[in-house]
Amino acid sequence: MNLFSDWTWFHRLGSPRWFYQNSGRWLPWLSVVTLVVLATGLVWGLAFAPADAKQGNSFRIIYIHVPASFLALAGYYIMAIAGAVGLIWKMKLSYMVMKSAAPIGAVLTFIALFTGAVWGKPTWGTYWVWDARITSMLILLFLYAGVMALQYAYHSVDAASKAGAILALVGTVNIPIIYKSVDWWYTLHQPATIKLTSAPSMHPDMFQPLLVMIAGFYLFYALVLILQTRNEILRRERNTSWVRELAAAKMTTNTIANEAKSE
Amino acid sequence: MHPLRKQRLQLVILLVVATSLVVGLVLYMLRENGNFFYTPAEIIGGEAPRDVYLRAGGMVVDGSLQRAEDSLWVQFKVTDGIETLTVEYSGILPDLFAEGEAAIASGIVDDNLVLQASEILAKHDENYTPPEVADAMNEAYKQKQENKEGSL
Amino acid sequence: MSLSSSSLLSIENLAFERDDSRLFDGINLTVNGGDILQIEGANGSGKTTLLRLLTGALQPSAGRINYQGQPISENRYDYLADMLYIGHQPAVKLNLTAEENLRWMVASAAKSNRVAVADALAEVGLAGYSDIPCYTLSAGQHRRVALARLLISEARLWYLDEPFTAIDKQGVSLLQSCLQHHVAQGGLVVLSTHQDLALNNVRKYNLLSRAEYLV
Amino acid sequence: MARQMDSGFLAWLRRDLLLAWRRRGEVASPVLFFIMVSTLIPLGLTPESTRLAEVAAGMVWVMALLATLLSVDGLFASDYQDGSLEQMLITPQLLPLPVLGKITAHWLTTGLPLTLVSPLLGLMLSLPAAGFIPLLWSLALGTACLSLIGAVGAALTVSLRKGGLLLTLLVMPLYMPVIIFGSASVSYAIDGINWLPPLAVLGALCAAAVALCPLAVAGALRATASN
Repeated sequence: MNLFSDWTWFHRLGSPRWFYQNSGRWLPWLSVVTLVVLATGLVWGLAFAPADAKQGNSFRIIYIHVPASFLALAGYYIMAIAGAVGLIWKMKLSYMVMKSAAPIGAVLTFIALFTGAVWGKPTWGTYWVWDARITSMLILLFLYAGVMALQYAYHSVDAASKAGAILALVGTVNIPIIYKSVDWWYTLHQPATIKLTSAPSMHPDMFQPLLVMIAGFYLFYALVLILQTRNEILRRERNTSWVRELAAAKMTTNTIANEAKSE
Repeated sequence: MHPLRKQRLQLVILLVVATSLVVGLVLYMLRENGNFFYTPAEIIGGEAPRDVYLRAGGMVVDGSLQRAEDSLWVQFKVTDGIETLTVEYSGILPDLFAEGEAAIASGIVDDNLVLQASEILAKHDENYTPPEVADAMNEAYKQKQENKEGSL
Repeated sequence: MSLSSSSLLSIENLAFERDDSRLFDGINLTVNGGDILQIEGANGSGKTTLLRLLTGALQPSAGRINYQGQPISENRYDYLADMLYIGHQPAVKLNLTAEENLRWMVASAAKSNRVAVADALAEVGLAGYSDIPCYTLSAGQHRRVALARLLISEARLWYLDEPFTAIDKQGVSLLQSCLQHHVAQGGLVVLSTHQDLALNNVRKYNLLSRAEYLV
Repeated sequence: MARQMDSGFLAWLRRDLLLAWRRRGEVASPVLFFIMVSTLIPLGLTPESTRLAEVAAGMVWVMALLATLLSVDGLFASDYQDGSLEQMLITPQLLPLPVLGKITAHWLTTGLPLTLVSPLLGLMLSLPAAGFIPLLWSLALGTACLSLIGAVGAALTVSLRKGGLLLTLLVMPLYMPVIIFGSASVSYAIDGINWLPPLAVLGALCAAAVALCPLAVAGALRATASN
């Protein structure tokens, strides 16, 4: 009779309320793990990993640059997938995830570009090169900006979500094309041989902390995404009874605490 | 035919034609897209076109680097193990540029078979050699060995 | 179910919400050939939204709309081909003449008669205007161009959003006789208007009280 | 008297062409913009023909892009305001086909004229003779891509009051490959390299855009214009 009985978990997952309550339970654990991993990676990478033979200590910026670049790109696909899920299954939570992912991704892209420029100066002698990877990162930043701008331009949340999702999907088609086109364009006018050190050729002593940092950034990304999504849930569901009850409960505990203090 | 089915058919035909066009054109591009990277041997041997923007690379010959005193003009030689190519460049060399290391110069080969570079790039990691340089040098080395064997 | 399956248009438990605020819900209506249904309700009660849900331009949050007993999402093509909708904006292009506009509207509709364009324009009182670009015409005349579609259309389902705005008395009586003729031939009309119609067999549906009554 | 109807492609194409013909002064403005700005380049950059020749290909391409961007904003705007778009969304036809008809009309009224006047600009900017044929071909294919991609942006912003600037932000990053391969095919020809590969890529981009953009536009219109 019930065709969708096997899909209940999926629909429960799509319920903002369910997500809010369950993510609340996991959050403290996630934040502790993230903090530990990031701290380990940073101390290891910055203090204990050996300095590079050629670049000296300036190479250490990869411990920020590489994970940020990873997550900037992965974040775009996460955003686009969230948008696609929203479009296909009309899942509200998914749109909220999409909206929350955009600014995080944009900040990470900016960090990747900025650290890249700082690193580029001592390494290549210039802050900026129109290299395939760098150019597509810049375009990625613009694409994030577009999705964010669309979210703010619409008064209607539904329209903003759908429009953002469509734009994000069009962008996913374009990122590889842009990368390829700039790369190919360079084979004539500028060499594509400027590439980040390919990871496996790194010394294990340098590579291991990098792996830890990448893991740390993934955790950090998940943490911030969940926090942002929770905010978005509260903002969009502020008129529902469960959010009202939540706010009322919070208010009473606060007043009790305040009264206790004043006494 | 039901008009809706007719329209669906039109849309599907459009998609199929477009997809095959994309595939066909990309395949053509991949086949036709020449390599703009030349080895010093190819340039000296006259295989590379003149007055065309191209890239050449190899090992910077020890002791070949000359700098002008009053300007940023530099001259150096790169080799692939067979021939040496003179490169002239005006500008700041990258920090990792060094004699005995690989470098890539982009520019135009003039009538004296000197590469007038508008850009110089140095490899920046000791574990990393631009693959095309490495390939070209291996190829050249093999040929040299074969030639030697042949002459013996 | 058996009752609704025989009817031309039936609405089951229809609800619409936008940005999580509910505009209306629980609308149940059955409209048959020969019926004129007048949607009433204060401004902002969702008359236009209901009509646009009927056209399929908006998706309901819950419930469904059936055409000849089948959900409209399942026989979209036949449903839309049998439907004519005139919204707030008359969809008249100012740079085209009345005749070009009408020809264009007719060409984009599935069921309509091509030859009658000139006759239709004459009938809505635009006989001498067929060669003049529409930007020289008044708002009422623009509506008349749009309403001329009714004279040509062979669609059975007519959805009209405030069709009497900006039309003079003569136009109103013309439109009313046009509606009368349509339902007499077995067509169906759903319209929103605040005007009382001088027609028999008009059913009214009030969106706010969700009550239906016969005039 | 019910008759079989066409897919909507030709009907919308014909209507938009007729409309463009009725306001030909307005339609000519991107072309005028294209010509006017290119007179500024020698004044702003250098009147020296050798240096102009170096940048000519890129400049013509950048201006073609801007000129298309100027006009693509209005692709759905007037239809949205007068209710025609609403009618388009409820026709029984599959929406991508009428959409493609409108985009084709846009290309015929902006991209094609830009392509046809481009040799004049080439002359003004002392483009080397070898570059003219590739310029024509690349602009013809490239402006079609610009119209198609621009239509996605126009559809996403049609219901916004100040959509123009936002449209630029949305569409510019997507225009990147078009301008790269467009100007590359011209500069390859000038440098004496085989210029067909970049043109082939442009053709591939164009074919992909023809297949995908109408679908995206249809989705965007349904998502935004009905709200």
